[in-house]
Amino acid sequence: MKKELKLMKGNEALAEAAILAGCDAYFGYPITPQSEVLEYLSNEATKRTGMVVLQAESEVASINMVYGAAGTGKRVMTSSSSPGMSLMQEGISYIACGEVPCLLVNVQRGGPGLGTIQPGQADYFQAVKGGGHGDYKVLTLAPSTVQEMVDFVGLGFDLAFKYRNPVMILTDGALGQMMEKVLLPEQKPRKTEYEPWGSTGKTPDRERNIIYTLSLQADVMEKWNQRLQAKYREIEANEVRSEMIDCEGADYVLVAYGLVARICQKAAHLAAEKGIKVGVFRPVTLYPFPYADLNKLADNVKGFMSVEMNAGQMVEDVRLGVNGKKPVEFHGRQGGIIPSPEEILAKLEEKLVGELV
Amino acid sequence: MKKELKLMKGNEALAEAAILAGCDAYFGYPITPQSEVLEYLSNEATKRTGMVVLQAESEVASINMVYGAAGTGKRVMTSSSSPGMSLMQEGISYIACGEVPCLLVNVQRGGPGLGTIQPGQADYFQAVKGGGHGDYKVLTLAPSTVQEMVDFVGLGFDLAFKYRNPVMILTDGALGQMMEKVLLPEQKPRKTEYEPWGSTGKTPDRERNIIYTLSLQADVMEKWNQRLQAKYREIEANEVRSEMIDCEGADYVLVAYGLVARICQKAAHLAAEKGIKVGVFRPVTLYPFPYADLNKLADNVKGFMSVEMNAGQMVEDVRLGVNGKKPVEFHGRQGGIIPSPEEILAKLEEKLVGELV
Amino acid sequence: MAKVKGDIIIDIDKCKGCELCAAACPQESLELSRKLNSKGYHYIVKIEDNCTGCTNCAMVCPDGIIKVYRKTEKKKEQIATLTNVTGDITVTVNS
Amino acid sequence: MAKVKGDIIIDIDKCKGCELCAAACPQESLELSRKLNSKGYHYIVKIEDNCTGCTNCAMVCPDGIIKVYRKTEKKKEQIATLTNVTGDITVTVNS
Amino acid sequence: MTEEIIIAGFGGQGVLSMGQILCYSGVMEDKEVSWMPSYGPEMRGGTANCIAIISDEKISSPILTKFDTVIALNQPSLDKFESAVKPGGLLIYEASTIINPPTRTDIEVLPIEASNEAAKMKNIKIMNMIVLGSLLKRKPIIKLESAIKGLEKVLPERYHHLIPLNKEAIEKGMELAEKATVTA
Amino acid sequence: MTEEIIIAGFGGQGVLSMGQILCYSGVMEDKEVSWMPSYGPEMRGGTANCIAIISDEKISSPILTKFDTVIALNQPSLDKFESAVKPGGLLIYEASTIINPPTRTDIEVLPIEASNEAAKMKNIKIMNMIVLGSLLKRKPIIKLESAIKGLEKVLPERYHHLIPLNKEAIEKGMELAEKATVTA
Amino acid sequence: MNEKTMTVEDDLHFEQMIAEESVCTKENLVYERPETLTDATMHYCPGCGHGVAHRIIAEVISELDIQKDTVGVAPVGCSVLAYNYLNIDMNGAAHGRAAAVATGIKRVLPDKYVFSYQGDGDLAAIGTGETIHACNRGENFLIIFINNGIYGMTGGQMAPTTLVGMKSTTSPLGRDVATMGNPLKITELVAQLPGTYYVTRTAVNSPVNVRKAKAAIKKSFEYQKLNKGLCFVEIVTNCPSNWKMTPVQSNKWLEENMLPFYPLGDIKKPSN
Amino acid sequence: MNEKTMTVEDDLHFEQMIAEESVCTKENLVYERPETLTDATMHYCPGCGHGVAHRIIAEVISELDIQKDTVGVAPVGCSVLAYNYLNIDMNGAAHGRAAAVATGIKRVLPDKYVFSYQGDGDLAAIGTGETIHACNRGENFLIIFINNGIYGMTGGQMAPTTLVGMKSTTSPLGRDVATMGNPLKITELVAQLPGTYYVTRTAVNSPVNVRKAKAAIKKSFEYQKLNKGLCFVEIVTNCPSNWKMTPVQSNKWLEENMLPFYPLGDIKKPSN
Ligand SMILES: Cc1ncc(C[n+]2csc(CCOP(=O)(O)OP(=O)(O)O)c2C)c(N)n1
Ligand SMILES: Cc1ncc(C[n+]2csc(CCOP(=O)(O)OP(=O)(O)O)c2C)c(N)n1
Ligand code: SF4
Ligand code: SF4
Ligand code: SF4
Ligand code: SF4
Ligand code: SF4
Ligand code: SF4
Ligand SMILES: [Mg+2]
Ligand SMILES: [Mg+2]
Repeated sequence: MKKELKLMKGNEALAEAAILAGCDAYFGYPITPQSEVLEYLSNEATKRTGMVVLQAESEVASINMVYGAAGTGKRVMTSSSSPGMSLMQEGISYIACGEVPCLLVNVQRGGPGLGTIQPGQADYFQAVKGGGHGDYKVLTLAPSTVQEMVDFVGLGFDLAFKYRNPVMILTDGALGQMMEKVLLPEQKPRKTEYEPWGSTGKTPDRERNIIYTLSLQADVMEKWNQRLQAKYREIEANEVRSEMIDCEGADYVLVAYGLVARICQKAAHLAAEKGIKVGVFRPVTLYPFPYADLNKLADNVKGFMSVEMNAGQMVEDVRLGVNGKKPVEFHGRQGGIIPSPEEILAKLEEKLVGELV
Repeated sequence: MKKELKLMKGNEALAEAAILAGCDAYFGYPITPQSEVLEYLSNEATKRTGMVVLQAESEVASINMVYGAAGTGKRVMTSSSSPGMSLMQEGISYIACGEVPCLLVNVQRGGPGLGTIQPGQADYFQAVKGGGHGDYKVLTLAPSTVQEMVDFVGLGFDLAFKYRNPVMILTDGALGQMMEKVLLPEQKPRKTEYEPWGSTGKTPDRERNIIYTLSLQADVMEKWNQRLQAKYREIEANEVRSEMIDCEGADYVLVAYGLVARICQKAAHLAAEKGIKVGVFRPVTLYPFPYADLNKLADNVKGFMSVEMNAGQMVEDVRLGVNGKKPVEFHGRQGGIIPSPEEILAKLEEKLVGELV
Repeated sequence: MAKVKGDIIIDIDKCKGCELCAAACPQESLELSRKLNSKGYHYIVKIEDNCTGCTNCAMVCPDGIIKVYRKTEKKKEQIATLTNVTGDITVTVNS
Repeated sequence: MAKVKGDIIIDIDKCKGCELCAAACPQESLELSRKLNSKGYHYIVKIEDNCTGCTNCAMVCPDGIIKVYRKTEKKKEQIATLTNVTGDITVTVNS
Repeated sequence: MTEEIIIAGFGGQGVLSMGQILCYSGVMEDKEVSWMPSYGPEMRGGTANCIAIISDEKISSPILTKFDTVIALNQPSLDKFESAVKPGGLLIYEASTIINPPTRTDIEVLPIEASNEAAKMKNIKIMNMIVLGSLLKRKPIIKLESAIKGLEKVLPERYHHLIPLNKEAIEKGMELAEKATVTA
Repeated sequence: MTEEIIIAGFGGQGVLSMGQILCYSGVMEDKEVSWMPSYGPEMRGGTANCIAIISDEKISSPILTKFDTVIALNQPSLDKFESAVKPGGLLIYEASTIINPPTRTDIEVLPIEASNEAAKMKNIKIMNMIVLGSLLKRKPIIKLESAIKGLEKVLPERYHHLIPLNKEAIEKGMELAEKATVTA
Repeated sequence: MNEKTMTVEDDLHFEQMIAEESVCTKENLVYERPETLTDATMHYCPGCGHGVAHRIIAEVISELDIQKDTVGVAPVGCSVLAYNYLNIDMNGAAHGRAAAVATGIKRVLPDKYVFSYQGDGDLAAIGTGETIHACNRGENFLIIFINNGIYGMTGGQMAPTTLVGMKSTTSPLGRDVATMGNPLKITELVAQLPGTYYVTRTAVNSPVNVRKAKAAIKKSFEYQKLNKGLCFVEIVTNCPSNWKMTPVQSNKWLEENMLPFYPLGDIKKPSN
Repeated sequence: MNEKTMTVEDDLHFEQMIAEESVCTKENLVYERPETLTDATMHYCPGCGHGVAHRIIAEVISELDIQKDTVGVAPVGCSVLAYNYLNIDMNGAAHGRAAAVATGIKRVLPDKYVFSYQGDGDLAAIGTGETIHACNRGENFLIIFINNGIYGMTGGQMAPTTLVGMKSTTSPLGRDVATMGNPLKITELVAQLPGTYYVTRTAVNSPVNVRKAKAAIKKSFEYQKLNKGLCFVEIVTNCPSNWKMTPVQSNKWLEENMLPFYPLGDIKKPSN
């Protein structure tokens, strides 16, 4: 089968990628701006691969269906947008604790509350610090192109199974709605073999498999946590991904994830036209966050500005990475507004370039 | 009426304080280790002040009942523990966005997942960074004595109404279950006057009052966010509270909140016996976090160790405060285990004292 | 032509041209105009003078933009008979 | 005393002394012992030899710790009459 | 070559599909493309716009505030985006319905009476294709054949019998563009 | 004065209320007090313990690992907490049921046959009060009257007729403590 | 009325014309938009039943003169902006939680009239728990349930109430009972609960049905005053946009397809 | 059996004694703990019905020999540790979500036997939405609903099923209909839904009821094999600890108070 080049909407491309990744089941609930995922799958998936597609009665139900289905060792996913994702927080904490691999997609919109349906990035904290209770981590991928909306589905499932951990694609409404060229991967077969840990029916050759998250004994629960933490250290050692664009020789670095990183690139071009050397640092994995790369970068630049579609969230991680070596500024837009390249440059000049000369 | 001295369990003291604060309504759902709040109120409240006490069908329902009732301008509260709090995240985002003052109590237990019912502090991120979607802040108070479990109820309601913002008391199962002496405040009357913004029925003399969180227009939603952010700046300017114990002249500072801060004090006494000068820095408000105080303190000490009943959450805020000036170490226990004074001292010696001499 | 008993006023600028009123009108008095209002909708116009003021149209109008009027006609009662009138006369009915 | 037809075995160390078995036993065969087991519970003992093996006790035991046995007695049929025996004899019944 | 275009108008005028056709056509010619709609409540009956970028290089920001070409199909869109044309850029507007024409003089302004022309062709829906034709005349970003192929992708199968009519419309647009008085 | 005590035993032995009585009594005498139960699943039938601190100063940590006094009412508790007695501290244990006595020699060890004594007094429930009496004899942290008042607080109203019996038990405990062979 | 009668086409000056002649005089006014509706143009699609539902609620509030004592709860759904149209105090609940929000309000303001207004996705999918339990507790407020068999706001996904075989963006081949289950008659369910006092199903597709729906709402407020418990008024409506029909077609389709499955009338009548 | 018959008091050597004589021989064994129960001692309070319920589930699984094809879902409630006692693959759902978890499992493993085991707080309070919708979709699994009228695990708070007047830690004066509503008969509700195939109420307070409950569970698994849709078996049980009674008293109280309100028997019988 040859790979196919298509022009697709981000949401639909992501849904198509799920089918091609051999995803076994999707459970979700409509919410703008990501309903196309559920709709596309409702149209396409079952007839093509037999994939299960179920519109649940709520996001709370969706995430718990995911917990059940993924607990059998199948490739299972859900998607939602900000308010819906908030409703999933208890479930995500369970999934992480139970070490159930699965793929979660948050097509963020402007918040808080019901907010707007336009794009946002204000669920960063929720995704990477843990909106649910307890110490757990969700491996978080931030695509910045429609192509990555596709690629990160396959990657996401692979990482999820590698670490038996939930993986989240943290994207936004603009990426979900925009169209770009994508090269689709080949169709992967659906899973036929059981995972050794999956809850699928106890056969005589093995002990029973239980997916659970409780311990009555605090010391047992602490050991459990230590096991999780050890896994997280491993993820932090192996899976940090970031992209540096023109950071070599740059005086200033814009830090941004997802779509905003591309807008920052444009801003950097505009800056270059003005003779200001600006690089762009794009964390691709938000957890694990590329602290070390930023820290190293801090030795060679004059300052950083984190640009986000929120009131200042990732900037804290940037500061933790830079650890006081250089100033870290912030520019953000909220409520569904996307910053423009011109505006980013202006803010950079105002906050850093102006300050530091 | 004279103030009364009692020996009370933390949870019951908090419930009693709610009655005495003239709280108008409590909506909640049982969960260990905080069910005593609902139980105490079910026994005492209605007959004494006519306060509404309702066991809801779930935490999702509880928080939305709070939203409705508090949206009328009454003094309203709920309480829960970790998993239940996760289920409230969507509602809390709405409440913060709709600027509905109310009091939330999280008696944390060991997580993640169903976890244990023993005490924990692993919902720090959820509380102060925002477990729900969007940019919002919940003013977060961390009591460390049963007396503060009482005092922060009144304070919490006052702050909630001052800023029209949700306030959370972030405590843990141990504080909820332990008994100490408390001085109870006098009975405050229930509210009889309407707030000018409360949704209570439109009278001819005013425009209708609407509690809502939506804007179809991104620019309107951005202004809304800016208004919220301005309020948060004000809270950050006015409401930072912290306690420093023996930090004057200390070489090392233990940073801890809630009960753990008291254990750290004991550890500091043990250290003093060994000739190590250790102070304790206790953030009382977790949001707003006392960054500036820590930053100043960093000039005079050799290093910090954050001690938490989690895998490392508040330590990030400590690092943000210290901003690279001095090393910041971490010691944590998870899953419901409480660190002991001896262990804390040992870790301090291992991680800082040993390293830095 | 039947005696006119009712009338309606439509706030045409708010009309969305859904035609539910027209479908509900027993007198078939209403129809879409060919013109657009400022919102870009074809709006409803009365094309017949046979409105009875039954309020059906207003009942179903989702945008609540129809006012209905109805003349409560006094019942006619014969109070005198006038015959063989050949010249101009004035008759005044008291009350 | 009736003919013994059934019997039970209780895993007394797992017994929690709830007495539901005793309450369910139609023969009133069961009672709490005065001793404690290793878990600190008074456990159930059989005090009568009249068990019919009806399984009632096992049915209601929440801890599933009762085994029940029942002798399926062969129906007795008269196959011969032996009278006036004065000395020792041996009678063998085939099958 | 990089061409950054915004197309704006009423919901029903086909602004979104115009952008999509451009992008599909770009794909046919192996170019990099990006199509970014404004989405949200305004789509319900109100105004809509999309940004289409066609380029030989990788596209960074799909969100822009300045454009090589602005296509405005109604008055509010013209009012909103006239200032967004880069100096020296192109502004096309639907001249049969827009009453207040643009005033900038540092750009190329192309008025196209596309609605009138579409009415003449007895299908108001093809108005957008006329405008597209005008654009392609002025800026041959993509070839006509590619545009037709792009159209095939955007039009649902059941409307494919309308392709000849659409082609005609594009050609009509090209014709109009030639004749139009371009102010600059 | 600061007295740090842990009381441990089976769920039904009244270890939690013993600690509470101590604390209530402390309040009566205007002392600082802290009572911290172990809570959780072990409470259902299993073992339980509580830490009671009575002090003239403000109490920092209510959680401790070393104690001035350990009271162990069953074997597992003794096994678990023997090592938690501070050197020179006091260890009281229920000697009628505990078969393996403590072995430490750097502390004061007080075996009390409280269960047997309670059985003699025909109310096994007052076993804990006998032990309390022994403690108070050995360490008069609080006065007997205060303890009685504390008891009044802990006992639900409907059991107040049992107070004289409880008082008797405390006194019996004091008597036993006097007679007991203390090893140190 | 003669040929000069104003038609809406000759815009302008009609006030004067009315004054001059015709039946359009104040005393002849028999129907007018209620004051409890604001002047804002509703954002609903042309012909959408939400508008009628809003209007009759406003009429009832005006007629009972209870504006100052009424608090409404808007859902998340197409009617999310109900608070822009009803000139009363309102709360905008999170999706599905209107019954919980209304419970909160009513419990602290027991003397006020409280109602929630909810779509079928809101009430019968994500809000099932809150709905059932508010009904079961017999909360003393009114639930107005707008059943259009679809998720309107999000663009036409299947709702719990979508009819068998009915197409939606998430049931592209029509609702399939085997995988999606039957349409949920939640109104019949809540009628089973002793906490509900008056449960009825109405529609707003015809003048007579509009009048009945309004009467049901009015009765419900009257029962609320008497503390009778929960009243539940379902209104079967159309969604021309997502049903992909003209408004007139949609009302016909409603009559022919929705009403046979969701028959109109009282499901639980008050005992007295 | 003679005087030497072993009683459990004379511990030791009984194996031999059995071997020597008595009816306690392999061939006479008529009842034994099923293999599908693990050896772990259940953490339930003495006399708690959960134990019996577990046991009969295990018996059915053993008898049908479907251990290798069965996946169970444990709730959050006293039976949260069910996976420690049932020797089968299981998932521990979040509180109230067992029906959603079971849906997820069954949808991806349609050929397996799936069941959820849920308390009344879990199923009928926080899990109402998931319960109703799984039933409405006619998910092809079994829900076993343990109704003990109380929140056992958290220490005796009022449940949706708590009887009127029944005391709990959150209804200290007894359940008050005016503020807390009536006990919720969710079993009768789900029986109304076309998606449920077999809905029945059983109890485990007496040997005969235990046998009936077991038969209902067995039938349900058989129906599941035939893809009949959702089977729902309520088991009315006791909670001696929180009812503050001895186990024997609690079963009597159950008989006299619970069963009149929650009558036993089939509520929805399969058509064939
Ligand atoms: C938690 C959450 N999930 C999903 C949504 C998206 N959403 C908004 S309205 C709606 C459903 C609307 O359908 P319905 O309740 O039937 O109302 P209608 O628009 O048909 O009147 C959904 C799923 C949301 N806003 N919040
Ligand atoms: C989200 C959440 N809320 C609350 C709890 C606390 N909780 C645990 S079990 C339970 C109820 C148990 O009652 P029931 O379902 O009737 O089961 P039972 O113990 O009676 O068998 C509750 C409220 C929880 N674990 N998670
Ligand atoms: S009032 Fe009646 S008759 Fe007159 S236009 Fe309206 S529906 Fe027709
Ligand atoms: S019903 Fe109302 S909105 Fe619809 S066409 Fe008639 S007047 Fe216009
Ligand atoms: S088997 Fe029957 S008769 Fe024998 S002890 Fe058990 S209940 Fe009693
Ligand atoms: S029913 Fe079982 S646990 Fe209960 S007393 Fe009898 S044997 Fe023991
Ligand atoms: S989408 Fe449907 S329900 Fe929503 S406003 Fe339009 S017609 Fe009404
Ligand atoms: S608390 Fe009740 S339900 Fe739970 S184990 Fe004990 S008796 Fe059973
Ligand atoms: Mg709907
Ligand atoms: Mg229960």
